[in-house]
Amino acid sequence: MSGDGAVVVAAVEAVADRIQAERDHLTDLDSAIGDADHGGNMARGWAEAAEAVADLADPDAQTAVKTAGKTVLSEVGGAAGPLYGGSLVFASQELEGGVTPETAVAFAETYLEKVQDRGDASVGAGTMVDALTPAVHTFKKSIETDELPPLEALTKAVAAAEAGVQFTVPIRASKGRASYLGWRSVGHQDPGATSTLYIMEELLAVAAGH
Amino acid sequence: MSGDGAVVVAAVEAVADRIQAERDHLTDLDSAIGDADHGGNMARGWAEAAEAVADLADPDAQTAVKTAGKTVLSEVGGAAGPLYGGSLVFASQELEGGVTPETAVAFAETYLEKVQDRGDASVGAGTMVDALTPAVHTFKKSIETDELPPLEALTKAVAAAEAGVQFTVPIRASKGRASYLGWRSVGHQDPGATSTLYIMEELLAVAAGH
Amino acid sequence: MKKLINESDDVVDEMLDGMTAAYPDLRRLPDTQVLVRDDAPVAGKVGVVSGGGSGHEPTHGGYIGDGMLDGAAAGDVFSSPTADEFEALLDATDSGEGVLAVIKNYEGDVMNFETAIEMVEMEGTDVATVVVNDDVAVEDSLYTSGRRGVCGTILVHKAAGAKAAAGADLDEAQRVAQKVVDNTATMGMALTSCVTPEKGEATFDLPDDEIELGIGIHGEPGTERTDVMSADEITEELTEGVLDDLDLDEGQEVVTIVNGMGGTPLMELFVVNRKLQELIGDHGLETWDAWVGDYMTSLDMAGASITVCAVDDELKELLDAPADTPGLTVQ
Amino acid sequence: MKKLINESDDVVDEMLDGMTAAYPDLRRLPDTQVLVRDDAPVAGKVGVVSGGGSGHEPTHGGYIGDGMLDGAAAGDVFSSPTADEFEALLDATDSGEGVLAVIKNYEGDVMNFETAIEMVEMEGTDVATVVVNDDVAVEDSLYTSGRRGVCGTILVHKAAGAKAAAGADLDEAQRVAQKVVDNTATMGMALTSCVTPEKGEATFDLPDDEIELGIGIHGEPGTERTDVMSADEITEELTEGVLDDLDLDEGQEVVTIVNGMGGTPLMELFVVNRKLQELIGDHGLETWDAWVGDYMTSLDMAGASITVCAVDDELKELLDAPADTPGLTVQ
Ligand SMILES: Nc1ncnc2c1ncn2[C@@H]1O[C@H](COP(=O)(O)OP(=O)(O)O)[C@@H](O)[C@H]1O
Ligand SMILES: Nc1ncnc2c1ncn2[C@@H]1O[C@H](COP(=O)(O)OP(=O)(O)O)[C@@H](O)[C@H]1O
Ligand SMILES: [Mg+2]
Ligand SMILES: [Mg+2]
Ligand SMILES: [Mg+2]
Ligand SMILES: [Mg+2]
Repeated sequence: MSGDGAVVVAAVEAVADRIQAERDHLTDLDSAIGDADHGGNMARGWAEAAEAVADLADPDAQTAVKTAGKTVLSEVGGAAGPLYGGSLVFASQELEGGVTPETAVAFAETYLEKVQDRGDASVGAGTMVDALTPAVHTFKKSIETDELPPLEALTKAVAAAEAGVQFTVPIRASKGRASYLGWRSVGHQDPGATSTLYIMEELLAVAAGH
Repeated sequence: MSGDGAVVVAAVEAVADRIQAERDHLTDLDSAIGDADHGGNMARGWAEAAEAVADLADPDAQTAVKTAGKTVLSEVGGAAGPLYGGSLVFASQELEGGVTPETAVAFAETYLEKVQDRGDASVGAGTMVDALTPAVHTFKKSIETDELPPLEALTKAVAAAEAGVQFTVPIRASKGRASYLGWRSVGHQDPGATSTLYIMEELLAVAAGH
Repeated sequence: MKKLINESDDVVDEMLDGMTAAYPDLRRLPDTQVLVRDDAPVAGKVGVVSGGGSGHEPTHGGYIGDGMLDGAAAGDVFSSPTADEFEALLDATDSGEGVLAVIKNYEGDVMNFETAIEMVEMEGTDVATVVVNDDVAVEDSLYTSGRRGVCGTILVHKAAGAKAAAGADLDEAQRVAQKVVDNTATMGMALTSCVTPEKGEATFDLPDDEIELGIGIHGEPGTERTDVMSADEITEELTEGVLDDLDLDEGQEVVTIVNGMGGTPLMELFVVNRKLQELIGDHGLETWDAWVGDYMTSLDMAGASITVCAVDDELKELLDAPADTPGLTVQ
Repeated sequence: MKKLINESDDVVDEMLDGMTAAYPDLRRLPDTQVLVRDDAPVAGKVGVVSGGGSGHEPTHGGYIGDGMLDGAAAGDVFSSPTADEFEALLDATDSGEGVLAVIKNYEGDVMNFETAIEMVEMEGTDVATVVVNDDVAVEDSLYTSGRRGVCGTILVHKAAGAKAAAGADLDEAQRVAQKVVDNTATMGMALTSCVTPEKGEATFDLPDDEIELGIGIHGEPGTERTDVMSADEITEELTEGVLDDLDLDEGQEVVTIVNGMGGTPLMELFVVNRKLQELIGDHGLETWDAWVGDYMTSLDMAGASITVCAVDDELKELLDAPADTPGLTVQ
């Protein structure tokens, strides 16, 4: 297995474990403002994705990411399936030449674009976009302008995502099921932003370990 | 108003009051083994019957009885409507010549026959027939064989009806809704037998007062 | 218990007005709780009528229309119509060819209908009756007033209605109605009690971990109370009870009904139907048609009943004939 | 809370098998939760399809048949089907004339359908979409992801299905579907919460003396919680909400729907219909057709929604055209 592919497989497994551990917490967040299935949706999707990538024989990074995405897409349904899974599939094309700081930035940007495109949500709508946008912006600036080492750039991106999660609390949601609550959505942390942060934390942990 | 007609009107009013007073008790009896509406059925039917006979201008006994029966028939529905109301209408023909000890016996016999006929129930089925049969038998024997005064005959008939009511407790019902309970109907007093007893008690009280 | 009602005393009256407001082909006879086809009596046709307590919607008024009923009398909730309501019904649906009265076997229904029939017969209306008693939960013995009439009644309406629509005389309509009765059995169960508008609370107590088998459609307690079972186990209990009673030959064609009691969603009825069809196959029977829906309900009771009717060519033709009613359409 | 189910994970799978066991004209695509007409794709005809979470029965699979849908994908309870299920649905119903996808406006449904459409379009299938958003309870503003699609969807299926059955091309089918959407509004209320098979208890708490107005069909809380009201008062709240939104001219003809949420008996829906028709008259509108029944449910939730659709000659012809499906028959 090539180095990059192995990192992706390990990352998907780490995400699956983390999400499983946070399953009830994510469901609780979703029951306050949505339909109480985000924990279950994510846990099922990522567990299957981990199995699927583990079954691949020596995959390159692109194949591993695409397989994980396809599995999430076809397991999850709801809003999360296309957003998490479909965007992974689409963004995986940026990894065709392998994982470099440049392709990682392109991947992150494409992923965010696809999420925004599919979900028609901009920053401040109280969704996962609020976690993703500052993270992707920070990562891109760290690599391209500040020329930081990738691990340091990723660490800063995770901190930015964390700020994004906190940002979802005080604003009124205008996308996702939480939007039906109107002003009652103010004061609630978005489940999708939260799980997005967990995914990034695991990616960082695996990248740091390799 | 002829004397007989007035007695009937007074009796129907007395029955209406008595049933109203016993309404909850009758409903309780029916909820244990039936559908918990006997109190309501009887109260509604007799209240309307009392109004209807009160509206009659100087009725003879036959007209008053027939009017009461028709009202019960068209107000009550269920098993009670045809049994109490329909049988009164039918038996009223026996009073064409006015109320005498002889026509009273004929009336009682015809009433019982019609109830048995319509309900297809014999003695021991755990219904109002169990109260009516001993009462009618006793009344007939008292008048025709023992030649007792009518009031005394009626007093004995009421006591017989009372025994009939008690008789419904230990037997298994085989007619009416209680029959669906199978053996679970054993130990329960039949609501229709009970209301039949009340009706006879009021008839006696009114007859004694006139 | 909350309900979409105004005063409980008005619920039947307002329901009937709501039905005629929805279905212009229905007409309410003035000052009664009787609904008839707007064009009743239909010239040259035998009338087919039914009736009984309310709370079983779409039964009975919902089956009025071409190919089924000419009219139906609605009693108060769970309470037979009075004799004079039945009388008005029979009067309004007799075109001179006579009327077939389909009666569910409850003493109130039977006695009020009979009283009404005596009255209209004196005026020259021919009436034939059929008494439906498909509920196998009630053992038919010396001790009972016979089995109850439940969901199988709908098949009687359908077959007799089709026969009458095809121009049959009163005897023929009665014969096919009786044929359905003779070949139909039903058994039901409840997950919860129903709640009548008047009482506003459960008619019988059923703890959260128990169910009641062999219930009727008026909140009468069932024949057996057991622990909660799976849908497959429940379906097996009901189906075996019904098939035991019918005792059919291998290869017999049947119509099956999974009937919801009012509070159970269609999703669950389909789960029951899946197992029912498996059991029908296991018994060597053949399903000619499978109905799934709320046909004979018990207010908001959660639960279901299973009906099986053995069909021959004549019944198949009648059940397949066109019908156009609010509660059942066949084309 | 008791239900007629086996394992909660199996409920959709077993329901679908129970549906095909009841309706031989339905076929389940292997290894999917997709139902299609047995004869799909219908040569020369534009396909009309829909889909969404389960728990709304007879929606969606119950509307498959002549004159309505060619197929429908069933997600898990209250959860959108996945993109590949929608893909299988579109593949199986395209005869070469293209497919109209009727989508209720929930992000899951929209996004998974869109993902699937991108995929099948690459293989040469033409897909047109219409997004139904009839729920006026959700204010359509900067702050929301648009109004939800609820019971009005059934009218879209009916009109578009009839148009396709009459030989229209994809654009024409899409045009009439959109016309229904543009002229339809719905508002719903709950007396009780629904109970999902998985959770087994109420999705939201609703005390015995309160009701929820403006609810969706997935146990989402409503827009307003109030004290219990009478059926007439509730009907007025819903009807006024709907008519305010539509803002129709006097004399306009409409189709009305009183839709039960699953746990409310038909009797109560007729009580609501009575008042609804009174209000329609008070507003100077004319009811051309009134539907009463369970069309778009929310599992076992007690409650109802009211839909009004303004119709012109074209829509009347389409809504009146024959349809033969498990959940709706017009002849
Ligand atoms: N339109 C959207 N754009 C971006 N993110 C969205 C959108 N809709 C929902 N989400 C995200 O998806 C999360 C909910 O996911 P999940 O509960 O699994 O799906 P569903 O809403 O279909 O039940 C939300 O917390 C939010 O972050
Ligand atoms: N077939 C029958 N023959 C005689 N009496 C009967 C019969 N069926 C019922 N009854 C009497 O009627 C009573 C019940 O009356 P009621 O509750 O008013 O009517 P329903 O049973 O229709 O609810 C029973 O207690 C019984 O005495
Ligand atoms: Mg969710
Ligand atoms: Mg009773
Ligand atoms: Mg009764
Ligand atoms: Mg969801």
